[in-house]
Amino acid sequence: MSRMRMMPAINSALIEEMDRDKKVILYGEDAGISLLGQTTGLQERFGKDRVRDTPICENIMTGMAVGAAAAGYRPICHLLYGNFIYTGFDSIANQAAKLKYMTGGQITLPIVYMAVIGGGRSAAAQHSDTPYPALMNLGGIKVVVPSSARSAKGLLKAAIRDDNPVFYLTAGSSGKPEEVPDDDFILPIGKAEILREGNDITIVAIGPMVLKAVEASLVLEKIGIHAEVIDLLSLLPIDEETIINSVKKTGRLVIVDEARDVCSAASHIAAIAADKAFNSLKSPVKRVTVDNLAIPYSPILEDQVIPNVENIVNTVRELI
Amino acid sequence: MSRMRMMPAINSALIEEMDRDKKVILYGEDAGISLLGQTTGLQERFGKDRVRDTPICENIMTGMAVGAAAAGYRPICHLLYGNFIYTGFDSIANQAAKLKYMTGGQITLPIVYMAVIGGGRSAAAQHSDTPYPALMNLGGIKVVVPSSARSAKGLLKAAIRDDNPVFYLTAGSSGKPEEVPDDDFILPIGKAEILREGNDITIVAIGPMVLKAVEASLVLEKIGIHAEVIDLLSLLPIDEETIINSVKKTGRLVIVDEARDVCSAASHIAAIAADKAFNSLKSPVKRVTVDNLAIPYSPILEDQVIPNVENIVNTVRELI
Amino acid sequence: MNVNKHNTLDNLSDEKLVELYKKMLLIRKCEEHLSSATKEGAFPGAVHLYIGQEAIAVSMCDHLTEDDWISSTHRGHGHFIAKGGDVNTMMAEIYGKATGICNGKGGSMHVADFKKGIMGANGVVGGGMGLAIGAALAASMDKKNKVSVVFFGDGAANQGVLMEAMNVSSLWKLPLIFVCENNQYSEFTHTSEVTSGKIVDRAKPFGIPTLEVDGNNFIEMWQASAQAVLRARNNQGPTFIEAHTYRQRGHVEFEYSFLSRTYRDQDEVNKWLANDKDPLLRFEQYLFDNSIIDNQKTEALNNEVDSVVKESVSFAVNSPLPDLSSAFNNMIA
Amino acid sequence: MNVNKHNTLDNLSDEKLVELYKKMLLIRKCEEHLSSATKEGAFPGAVHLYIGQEAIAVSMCDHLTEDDWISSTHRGHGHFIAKGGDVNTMMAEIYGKATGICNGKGGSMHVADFKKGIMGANGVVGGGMGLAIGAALAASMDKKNKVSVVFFGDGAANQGVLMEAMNVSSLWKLPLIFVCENNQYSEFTHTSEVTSGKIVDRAKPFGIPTLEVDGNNFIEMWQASAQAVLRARNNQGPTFIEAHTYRQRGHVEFEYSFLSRTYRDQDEVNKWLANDKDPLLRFEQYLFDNSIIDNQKTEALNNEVDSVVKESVSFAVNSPLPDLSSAFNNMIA
Ligand SMILES: Cc1ncc(C[n+]2csc(CCOP(=O)(O)OP(=O)(O)O)c2C)c(N)n1
Ligand SMILES: Cc1ncc(C[n+]2csc(CCOP(=O)(O)OP(=O)(O)O)c2C)c(N)n1
Ligand SMILES: [Mg+2]
Ligand SMILES: [Mg+2]
Repeated sequence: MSRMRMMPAINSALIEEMDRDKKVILYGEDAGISLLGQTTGLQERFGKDRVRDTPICENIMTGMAVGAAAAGYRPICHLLYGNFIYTGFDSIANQAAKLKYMTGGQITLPIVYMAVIGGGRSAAAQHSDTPYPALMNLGGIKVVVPSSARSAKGLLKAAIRDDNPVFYLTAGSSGKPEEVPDDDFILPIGKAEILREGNDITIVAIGPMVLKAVEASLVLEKIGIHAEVIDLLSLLPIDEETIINSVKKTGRLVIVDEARDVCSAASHIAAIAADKAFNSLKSPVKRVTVDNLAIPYSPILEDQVIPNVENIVNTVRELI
Repeated sequence: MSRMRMMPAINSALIEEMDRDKKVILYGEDAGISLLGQTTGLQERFGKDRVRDTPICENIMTGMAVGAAAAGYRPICHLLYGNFIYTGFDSIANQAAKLKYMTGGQITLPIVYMAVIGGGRSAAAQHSDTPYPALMNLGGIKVVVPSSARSAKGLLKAAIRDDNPVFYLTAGSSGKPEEVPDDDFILPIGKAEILREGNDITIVAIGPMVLKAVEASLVLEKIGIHAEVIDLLSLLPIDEETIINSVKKTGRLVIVDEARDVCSAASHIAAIAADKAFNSLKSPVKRVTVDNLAIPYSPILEDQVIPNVENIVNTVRELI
Repeated sequence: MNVNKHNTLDNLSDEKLVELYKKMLLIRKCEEHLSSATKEGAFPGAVHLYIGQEAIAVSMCDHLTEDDWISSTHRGHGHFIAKGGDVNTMMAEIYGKATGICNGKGGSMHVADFKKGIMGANGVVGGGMGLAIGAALAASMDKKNKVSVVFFGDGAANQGVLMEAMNVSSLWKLPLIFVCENNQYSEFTHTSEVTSGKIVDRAKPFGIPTLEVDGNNFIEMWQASAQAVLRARNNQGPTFIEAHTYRQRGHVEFEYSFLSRTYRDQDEVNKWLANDKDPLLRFEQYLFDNSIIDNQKTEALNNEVDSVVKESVSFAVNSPLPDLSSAFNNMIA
Repeated sequence: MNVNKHNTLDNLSDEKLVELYKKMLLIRKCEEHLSSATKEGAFPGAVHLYIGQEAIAVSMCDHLTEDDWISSTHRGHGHFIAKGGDVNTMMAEIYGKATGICNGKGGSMHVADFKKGIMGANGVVGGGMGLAIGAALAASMDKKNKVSVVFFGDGAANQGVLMEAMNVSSLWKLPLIFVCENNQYSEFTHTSEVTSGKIVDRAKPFGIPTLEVDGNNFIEMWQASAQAVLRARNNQGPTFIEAHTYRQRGHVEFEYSFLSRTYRDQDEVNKWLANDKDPLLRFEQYLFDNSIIDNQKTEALNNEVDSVVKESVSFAVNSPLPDLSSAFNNMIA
């Protein structure tokens, strides 16, 4: 165990995996110096051949990953911010998500695309999106969203070893230091974690929203409401079993998602519950999400539109 | 009234609106000759200035619409197939969807992006996607999906007159001839239509799935199940009221959507019901959608993965 | 860069030359079959035929082995065959059968055989660019002198991703060959109407050596390919070839079933069908002139190829449809 | 195309020259304020400063009116001010206030004023390209001799969308001016490390006339701008200007609070801060040499500009925060 924040945890996962497997390569804009800290020191350690600074050209970056993966490598394509996923979306949606299926399974595509997502940093509309809904709908892509330094490490190692294209999306800020296992620590993709047990209501939260959900559960506890908090971790495949079992126990569900509401992961989880846990539901399924807007710049406005602890608490109280 | 199929109906809407308003311009690859028939004859009628053949360059095409709209025009950007929306996704997601909001409402962006969607034509993975979920999540874009020649005309005219970016997505095949009003016929964006009334279950269907839902309702009628069939028409804004009122009446809901299931319009509608019509629901909310895959080529496989009448009937029968 | 113009192929044996001719003939005859079969509704999807461009794929691929990579376009049957793809499984794929190279999941626009270095036809114009760059990156890291070739159209040359690919490949000296097959049309628009300047010139500012060739002249195209492949194998970086050619058929076969008007003169088309323009007839003439084939040999070759095509069609026709459950194979796992 | 080098600006009145100098000074001083204010945490977001590039925006925008369009980059304050944007509302925007030009919704990376033809700073590298082409298309259809200018960086020149924009603008003879501000860096990477060849050359194959200028030389840049704008107004189509300059500050202000190491030598930076390199000092010297300003005048101008900046800051500081409900304005409707 070491105490570290999220970016160093990501960095350690990258180092361990690149040490382990020579076929893992990484590239991105300023990957060498590392704008956000995930890739710091990698170029010095693994050389400019395996860790490449690219020009600014997201279209070829995302497509190149597909070609390199088909030709035997395990590329990690670093896209900086979630919004630039849109810039390179063509090859993600039309090639990475489809090539295996449409060629009858001739290849596997062990690709990791990484980026940071979400607001809260006054980075405004074009640097604050939470774009996973678009990715989740593509059909041929896995999506993971770690919530902590520990899960960031465990899921990244799993993503790198996965034979499918995986989007690896984390919050832009590095969070608090916490204990992260040193050794070969893998969190399986597709498995959610129950962070707090409770019998009154299930709160499913994603990535940056997990901490807020936990905080909300502490507030709720004080007024006698025992919430079960699920850290979803993987958005696709989604751990339906953990969600459904929890809802069967609690009978109530609130989903907290920093994505815009329409066709969000929250919508999808609500749909799963309304289908597969229907008979256990005692009250409406609620979503705490972002409205049909872009993330504004001014902190006071950003705070208005991004779900906060109070929103979660109030939503739960509406139901109980 | 005239009898016409969908493509001619679209064509007539374009002619009427371009006649009416000189600021309406249209461009796309082969817009002059028209691959799919929507724009046939427009270049001859309105000239090469207002109806332009573009090079193949979806990135600039989608972005150019934003600039031209901000500068006072009402551009219609024809993107051929839904999959090429991904190719031009950057400006759609980062500019069209955000520019009004992030500049504090300085401008309106009266843009229509059009494309055909869906499978059923053995056009395979890269020409058969139903990409509206990604668009619906962008926050600053309207999405309409007509289901018939009549709604194709009425919604296109509304889309052209709308001051927001609107995605106008229709099936690739032109359907059967039907009666279409000749005069200035507008269908308001955001309004669903109840095609068949019924008390036992609500079936919400989108675009190419509407006809199948109607057919399914006829089959169900024979066994005494009276389904209410809703043609959603607009996906964003979504007509929550019509859906909720119907579910309040029937107590049951099935959504039929040709998009892949995860984060689909179907998921979102299920989520709305699980929230706002929860107390009326008598059974699980079911989705009839496409799995996590790309649309395959062979018709026999395509038929397996795209929802059909039998799937709808069986799903309804599971519930009643 | 200039093509080393010998105007002969005397470094190739007669057998080899005949084999290359046969490959062109095989592409031609496969496509001709598909043309007539599509009108009969013999298979489900649409086909974009390579007729008139055969010299390009065949001459380039003659310099490649199965370890090298190619990526192709929606007009991809010719590249598939030229790179050694199996005609039976290609035909079965187009017929949507279980025995198809993609098990009936891909169809005409996605015929691929990664084991043979064929990264596939591609339905997205410009979509092969990323695949080819990625394979070239892999090749350069493998250090085994493998090369990667991206075939793309004149229309595709207007996609920005080309510029990104040129910049990256030149920067990293990737063993990549750009082959722009300028067949003069982007769907139904003469490409000159949507293209500024000359395509081949676009590579120059990136420091990429360029070759502009008559793509219907097998010899010229073969020699240009030899040069480009040599550069790539010797780690000298990318080369850009613009091969002028002509799309003899419609953009998509049977297009007048839906187009409302014509878009080019039949005279223009006829000019390109003539002996002095058609790449197959021109290569045939060369072989005649050099006494490598004669009428008898040609007839024999035609018969041979006819039976290969016939066999592939009967393989396709007689193959079973895909198992229904296979629709749910090959998903992410 | 060559810049018509007169090495003088004698077609401009002294007052006009002083006004232009003042505009450069205003940009410089606004940015210097933002630099120190960001370290104090005076406003919420990050800022990318234009210091060292002022001559480019000011000289180009001198040829434009409010009817003309510009689109800009993440480094957009200079363009905003040069095109006539209001400093108070810009400052308030960066401070996240209700009185900001975007009501506090956009911040530094999105300062825009469409009424003045400022389509805004843009957080997506290459994102201004589409906006500018669209405005140029509108201008060309309006037939009122309006022009559109896209400012972009050397890093942005590697985005494929540039090629698409060059092709379309040349094809349609749009009144568009490409201004590539080559400040030598893309974030923390020297652009030469990620760029093949010379950027300006990329326009040539599209038949777009090019001008390569010392962007820190106000006169040269002003004359190049005059030529390009004239061409655009006369419906002669696009022009591509590469203006060589230097990013005196970090990519983003206060970057060593998070970067793990340096990426350029202080010597290099110092060289560009010197009298013979800095565009403001050079233009000042020119005005001195031509007796247009003297020490006294300079001091007065400095004081004047200082008070404009000061006023803008106090306007920003004293403005109210946005109304909470305004977060839900300006959505689609
Ligand atoms: C991204 C994208 N945009 C548009 C299309 C539609 N389309 C298919 S082929 C084609 C023309 C391609 O022309 P060219 O590259 O010259 O290839 P050719 O057909 O001549 O072989 C177009 C526009 C597409 N498939 N993909
Ligand atoms: C599409 C996209 N990719 C990456 C980034 C991150 N980014 C912001 S500025 C920048 C460098 C831009 O360099 P240049 O165009 O030269 O402009 P300069 O900063 O030098 O003014 C990068 C990579 C971005 N904002 N948008
Ligand atoms: Mg072509
Ligand atoms: Mg720069």
